[in-house]
Amino acid sequence: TDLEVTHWWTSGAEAAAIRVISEGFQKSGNTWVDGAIAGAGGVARPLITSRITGGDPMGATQFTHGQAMRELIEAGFMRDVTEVAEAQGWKDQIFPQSLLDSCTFEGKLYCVPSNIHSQQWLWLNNAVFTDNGLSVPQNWDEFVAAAPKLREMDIIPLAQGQQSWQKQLMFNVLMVSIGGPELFERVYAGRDADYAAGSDVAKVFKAAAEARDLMEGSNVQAWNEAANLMISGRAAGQIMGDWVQGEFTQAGMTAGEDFSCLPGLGVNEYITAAGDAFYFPKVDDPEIIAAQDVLAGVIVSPETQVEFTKAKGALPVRRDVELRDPTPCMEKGMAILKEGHIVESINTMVSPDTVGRVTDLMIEFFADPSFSPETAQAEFAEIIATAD
Amino acid sequence: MSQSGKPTGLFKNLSAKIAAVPMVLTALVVFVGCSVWTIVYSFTNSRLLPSTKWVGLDQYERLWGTRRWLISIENLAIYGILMLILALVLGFLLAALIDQKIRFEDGFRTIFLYPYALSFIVTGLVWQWLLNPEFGIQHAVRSLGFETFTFDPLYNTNTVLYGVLIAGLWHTSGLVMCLMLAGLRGIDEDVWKATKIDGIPAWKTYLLVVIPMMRPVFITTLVLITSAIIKLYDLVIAQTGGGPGLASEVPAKFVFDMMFVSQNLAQGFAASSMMLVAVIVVIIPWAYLEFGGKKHG
Amino acid sequence: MQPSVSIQNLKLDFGSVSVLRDLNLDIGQGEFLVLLGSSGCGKSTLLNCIAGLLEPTEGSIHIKGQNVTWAEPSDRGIGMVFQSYALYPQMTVEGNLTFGLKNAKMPKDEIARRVARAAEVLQIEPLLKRQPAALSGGQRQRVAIGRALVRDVDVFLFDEPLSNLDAKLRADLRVEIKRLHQTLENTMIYVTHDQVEAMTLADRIAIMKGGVVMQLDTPSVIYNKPANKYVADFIGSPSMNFFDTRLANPQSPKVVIAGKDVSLSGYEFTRPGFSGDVWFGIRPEHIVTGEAADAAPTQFEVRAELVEPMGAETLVWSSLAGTSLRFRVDGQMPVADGDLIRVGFDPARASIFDKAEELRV
Amino acid sequence: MQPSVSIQNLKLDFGSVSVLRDLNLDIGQGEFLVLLGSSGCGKSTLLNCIAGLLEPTEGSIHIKGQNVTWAEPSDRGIGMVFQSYALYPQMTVEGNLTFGLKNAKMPKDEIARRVARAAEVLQIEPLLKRQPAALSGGQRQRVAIGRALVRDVDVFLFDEPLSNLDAKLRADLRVEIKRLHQTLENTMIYVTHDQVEAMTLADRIAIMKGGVVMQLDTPSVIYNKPANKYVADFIGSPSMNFFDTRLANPQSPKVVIAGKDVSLSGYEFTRPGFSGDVWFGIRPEHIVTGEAADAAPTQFEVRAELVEPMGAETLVWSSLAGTSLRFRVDGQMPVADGDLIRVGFDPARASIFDKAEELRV
Amino acid sequence: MADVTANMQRPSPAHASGPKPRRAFSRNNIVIYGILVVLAVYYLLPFYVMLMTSLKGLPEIRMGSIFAPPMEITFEPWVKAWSTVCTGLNCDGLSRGFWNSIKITVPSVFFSIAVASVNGYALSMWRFKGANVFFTILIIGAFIPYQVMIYPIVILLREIGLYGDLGGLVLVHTIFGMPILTLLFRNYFSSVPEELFKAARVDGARFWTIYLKIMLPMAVPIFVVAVILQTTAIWNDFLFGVIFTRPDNYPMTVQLNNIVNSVTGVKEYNVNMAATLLSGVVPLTIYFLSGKLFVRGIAAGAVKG
Ligand SMILES: Nc1ncnc2c1ncn2[C@@H]1O[C@H](COP(=O)(O)OP(=O)(O)OP(=O)(O)O)[C@@H](O)[C@H]1O
Ligand SMILES: Nc1ncnc2c1ncn2[C@@H]1O[C@H](COP(=O)(O)OP(=O)(O)OP(=O)(O)O)[C@@H](O)[C@H]1O
Ligand SMILES: [Mg+2]
Ligand SMILES: [Mg+2]
Repeated sequence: TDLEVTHWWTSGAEAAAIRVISEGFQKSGNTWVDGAIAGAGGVARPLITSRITGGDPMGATQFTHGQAMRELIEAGFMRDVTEVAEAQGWKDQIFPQSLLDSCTFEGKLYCVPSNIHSQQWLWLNNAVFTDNGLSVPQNWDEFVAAAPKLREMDIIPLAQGQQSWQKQLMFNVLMVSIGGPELFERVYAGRDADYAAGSDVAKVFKAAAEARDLMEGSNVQAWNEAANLMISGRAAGQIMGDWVQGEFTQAGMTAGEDFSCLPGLGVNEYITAAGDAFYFPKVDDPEIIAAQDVLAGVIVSPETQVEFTKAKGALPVRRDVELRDPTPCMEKGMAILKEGHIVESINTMVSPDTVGRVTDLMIEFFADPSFSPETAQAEFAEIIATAD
Repeated sequence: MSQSGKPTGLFKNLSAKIAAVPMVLTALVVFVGCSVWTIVYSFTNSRLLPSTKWVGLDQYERLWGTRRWLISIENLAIYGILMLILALVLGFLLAALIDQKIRFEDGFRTIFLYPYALSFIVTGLVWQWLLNPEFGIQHAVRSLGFETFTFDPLYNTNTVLYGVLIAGLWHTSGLVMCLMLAGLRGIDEDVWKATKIDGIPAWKTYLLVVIPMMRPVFITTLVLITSAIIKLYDLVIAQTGGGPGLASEVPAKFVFDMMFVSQNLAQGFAASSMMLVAVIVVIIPWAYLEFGGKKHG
Repeated sequence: MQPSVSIQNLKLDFGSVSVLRDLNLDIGQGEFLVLLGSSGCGKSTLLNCIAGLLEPTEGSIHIKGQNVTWAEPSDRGIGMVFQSYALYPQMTVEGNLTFGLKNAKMPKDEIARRVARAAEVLQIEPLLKRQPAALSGGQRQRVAIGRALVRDVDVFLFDEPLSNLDAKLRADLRVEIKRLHQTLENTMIYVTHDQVEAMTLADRIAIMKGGVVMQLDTPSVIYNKPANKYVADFIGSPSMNFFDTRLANPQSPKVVIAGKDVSLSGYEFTRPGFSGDVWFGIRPEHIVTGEAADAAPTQFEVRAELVEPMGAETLVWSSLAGTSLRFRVDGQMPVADGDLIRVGFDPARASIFDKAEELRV
Repeated sequence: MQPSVSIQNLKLDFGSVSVLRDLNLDIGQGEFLVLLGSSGCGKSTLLNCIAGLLEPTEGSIHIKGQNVTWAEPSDRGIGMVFQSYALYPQMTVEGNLTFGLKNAKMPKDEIARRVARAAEVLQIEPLLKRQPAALSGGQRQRVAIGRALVRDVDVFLFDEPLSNLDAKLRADLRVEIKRLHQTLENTMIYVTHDQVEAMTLADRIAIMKGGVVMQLDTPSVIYNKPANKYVADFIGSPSMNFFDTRLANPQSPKVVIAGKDVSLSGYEFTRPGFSGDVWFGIRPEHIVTGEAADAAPTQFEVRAELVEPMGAETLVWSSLAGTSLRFRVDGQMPVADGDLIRVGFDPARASIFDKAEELRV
Repeated sequence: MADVTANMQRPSPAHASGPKPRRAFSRNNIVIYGILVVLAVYYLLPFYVMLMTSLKGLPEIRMGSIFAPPMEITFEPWVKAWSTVCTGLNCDGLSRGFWNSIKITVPSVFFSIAVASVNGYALSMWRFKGANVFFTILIIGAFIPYQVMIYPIVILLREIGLYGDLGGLVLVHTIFGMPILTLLFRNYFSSVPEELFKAARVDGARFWTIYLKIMLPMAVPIFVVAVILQTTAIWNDFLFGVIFTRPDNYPMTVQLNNIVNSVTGVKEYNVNMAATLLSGVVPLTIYFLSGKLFVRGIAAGAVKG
């Protein structure tokens, strides 16, 4: 059967990863109809929701987990795959547990997690430091301390793309890493506005203001262009998710030797265990339903997971798979996962609307040096007060 | 010869009415219907899906308390006014130059018109490129030896709109030129002769005689440019993504992001309703004057 | 006296098309010259050359003794009135009149004086504040004339100024222009293809055809002694009746029409002694009927084929010697289709042209 | 006999503007009726109502006894010829002629027969394969007539068919239309604002003004006995001279002009015994000069103020009793501005209208 | 017209005295051509850069200026953009989208113009009561941002069962093309002499006959304008193309977006530029070939109020 799968994995590594799934799926005798659309937020999401609500659903679709899908599930547009999960005993294998939790609605499982991506990393180009007679920083504070020297050498301390999600990512990474996981969860999950306005969070905003200074001169749009600044030595570091590794690898750099990675910015080594997931719209055709079940199985199957995570540079969603040729950074991540140093993703804690408002605030804050951290914090607290 | 009675109102011009059904349906169902639908749902708490949980004016209160929305409106106003003026001026200037019975008229006209054949997405991408300080115009000029030359409008909050404007003008002014050229060619030769005999200099003739005579052309042009300005979205997306900061956000993008990224339909509906109201307030009186009472021919 | 406008060897080509060919024309001070000719004969082109709106290929134009061949239109001391009025539509009448003056930075009171005078002459005082769109055709045309008037020019150029107007208005404005000329005593060059206008307005008429002047003379000479068949045929409505015949000139000149000898003893020959194939032309209005016919030197009997009553007179279409013969009878005279009518004419009033060159003999 | 076209109580408003007001008109079978009136008087509107192109607000239209007020234009048995020709530009002449017939699904051979006949009558056989753009104005107009002709209609409607043509062609086509009418003997309704056309073509003329018919009669009656001052003024070029005077009618009717008593004993009164303020009108062509003036019942001496030579005759503008007086003299008579001329007229040929209602007395 | 210029600039004949006539390169002309050339550079620059970049290899792009012509011309980026560049799993470049775009553009252009021309004709020739109200609504519709309409239209199409169909997309294009095109046709037909319409009615032609036999053949210039405008608009459309179709029908613009926005290591600018140019080939060709007709068509009535 033909199964149309929409996703926004169009870059080289991503495409290679999706090929793993599609090949695994096609082994079952079904056909994978690829519906790739570049650009997650702007283009793919309206398309996917329109298709589903418009009565012309695809067979399966990639989506970030979280509250984004909740309404579609509530409205009965999505199929639950509880049966497949139970039959294949996902509960025991899928790790961490939160992955399944965020797919669960009223006791039923509505999505299949495919991989884990963590965001809280500071990446550093070692050569930039050593060449300038600096030691490679081991945490955020050292990094900040090294910045003035870098500036003298006409090097941008911290690279950063201009896209809005990167600003949001940056801020929330600082929140987890500088403020700590409790703070993060108290603000978003607990929606404690008073706390958000308090002195603990103020530290985070101070750090954000520092980061803002460090990023000055980083005039690129995309995250990988920012990574390129770093690779080429024009910038020293970048705060970005683990997917950025692929860029280093492609540039022929080796983790540990040519570049360093500091999870939790070397301060609070906690990472988000969120990632991508596949959802299955409700359809009538039994053949398609069967194909959906097959795909669900293929995605979490150990064979797929090994190849897939390798291709994508992500962490697997099962505890029982061994990474093949993991980089030191991936091993660090795996270790943190195993320790359970996990924070929930912002997407599962608050609605996309709230995320959007935080994002807008951060866009402004990071773009405008005269935007004081105090004002930003006050506005942030207000958003938290009305968050949902 | 038939001896029929006076046909009743409905059957008069029956074919014409049948033929107009698509138009009537479009006008009523799509433009009116969908607008009303949008307005109605702007009073709800719709998120990803339309819901009927009424919240009164909450969405509007929030909208007008959102800085991004206010910035978007301000940006559109600045961009719109500048675009209107500059597109008309540039389009007219081009048309006037081309109308001087020049050689290679076809060539010049094609050069000025071709950008219109390209999409806003392409326009935005190319100009993003050209205005990129790393390898665009600034880079090229610097490599000629002007080390301090700075031209990076897209990376400066204060100038980013002008960067977008450069691209927008590049795209649209050719069409304006075409319309203006058609208008100029439609002007009675004798009027030109009369001004020559009166000894009026050319610029004065254009300003005081020709332009006032081209009113219908200006109106058509105005409709075309204005409708494009209000919809401004693709260009911004491709060129700046709304940045730096919120410096090049526009209402259409606000609506889109609200509806599909933040998944807050109602907020998007509220924003679009405001745009709609603004359009109607401006357009209806004008459209009534222009198209309402007009006789044939 | 020096001519007001003098045109020498004027040639103008549009690409490969010669529109004016070696044209010479002298127009006296205060003269009213009408350029008459059928459509496309180059009248407007010539006028535009004089105005400086077209540059001639060759030749020169002098106005008041100055060579203005290459001067700017506004520096030539001319004013021009167009068929389409060419008023500035968004300005008031006053604005139209003063636009050129203001542009020339004339003092305000002088402008006001001139406008007042022009408005008075043209009787458009009550219209000064109106826009052209709110004027009738005749009023517009008057404003267009006013625009030339306020500039106090030596030479007025008119390009078919009345042809957009209806017959009645045309007749009225014709008289006004004539009066204007008598008042102002400027030189006027007036293009038309309406011969009534030409005849009534002109001191002299230049009949043009294909870029050359066929005849330049007073209306009466043009009407009574057309220099060639083209002019004879062109002037007069209905046009001249032509008989294809032979001029025998042994001792006393005569032609034969419908078998009858017609003696030309009273005819003023331009080329005495000519003999050969000729066109013998006689105007419909020189054909008389009734008692007058009996008294005429030459008489025929013809059958009325079509009768067109026109009020004051009636036009009768008949034929003679295989040629259609038109003539007029008094409007009160009862004529019906098919009636036999006795007609006569005086050969002295005829116009005769040789067939080879179609020039007057 | 039943009238061919009968219009009863026709009213038509455009919004709040009444263009036709309670109009009644009967047109006989085979009659040539001309609707004459100045611009905007509603002529075209009336014609469009008859054709079915406009729907009247009130009233009815009968053609050949059938009530066609609401019938489709093509079902009325009418053909229409427009001022702008309105030929279908992308079809050949033949296509233009056959378009209506094909629409009516007429058999092919019948179409061919009709086209052949129309082409013959109008002498456009050689043009059949051409496109309208390749025709001259006169030829186009003939094709436009042909389009009505092939449809074999009872009533021909013409809306200023000749006013786009130049004077010469206009005269020729006028004659052709007259001939056509004589051949076909259809009813023809012909709109024009050119009075020469009206006078020469019409069996009867309806003079319209502001949506009502002012007078409906034969050309000769309209010319000689206009029913009211409007008609008198409208017909004739140059128009009638009017004197503002008083008709005294104690025993023998008379008026006073320039101090002289003018006896109206020869005048045919419409309203005998009338007395009061009147307009005394006399046509320029009824004013005689020279010997004839001496013989006329009433004589004056006037000074020529403006002389318009028009070839066959000369128009003289002068004034009498404070009123402008126009008259014609023979083209051969030498008249110059300022000459004193003796004029006379026969009061029997005058037209007199009461000043209150401006109706003929 | 060109001939006139040539003549107006002819130098004066030897025997004519007085001030010299204007020459071919008077100051006036230098200014005119100067401005035109400067502006032409502004308009051509992006095209030039796109073209040059698309002919360079990646290393050269990284090194050199974007304005420098390629040292070594390579057509590889073009080949890659057309046939091998990947979007997701499909590695057949733009070629697939090209045919999809044609499949979308042809019927959409056809239907939108057909409907709009009938509207314009009905509005100008057969004015019925209320027609102008609908027309005014249409014109206002031209100003409504598409985003406002997407959601309700998705619902609308779902209700009539056209969602996801090519038919649905054609319908959407027809609807959104209607305002401007109707305005265009209405203005044009208003300039057709009313007498022609009357003559046809007297000849027994009814609504459709008049439209098909009389008006349509006369409206060629405005049809050219409409076809050009509409082809460009539909070919360049992204939003509707992606929302109202399925992946196997995605137009070229969607693929272009995928190629350009795919984030992989170094951006392949040359391929992106080649893809951009390729996606613009059709509208560009149309403009290059029929620019003259376009201007003429606009002059023929599109701009008459
Ligand atoms: N710009 C031009 N280019 C080429 N030929 C032209 C141009 N202007 C006029 N002509 C030609 O020159 C000839 C004379 O034109 P002109 O306008 O002087 O005629 P006209 O006597 O004024 O006629 P009308 O009575 O119709 O106004 C015509 O044959 C016309 O086609
Ligand atoms: N569609 C219309 N709406 C409103 N008024 C109209 C319309 N058509 C004509 N009129 C008015 O009706 C009056 C009569 O018009 P009509 O065309 O019948 O005049 P006409 O006698 O044919 O004039 P002309 O000699 O100029 O053709 C005019 O005052 C005109 O302004
Ligand atoms: Mg002319
Ligand atoms: Mg009329």
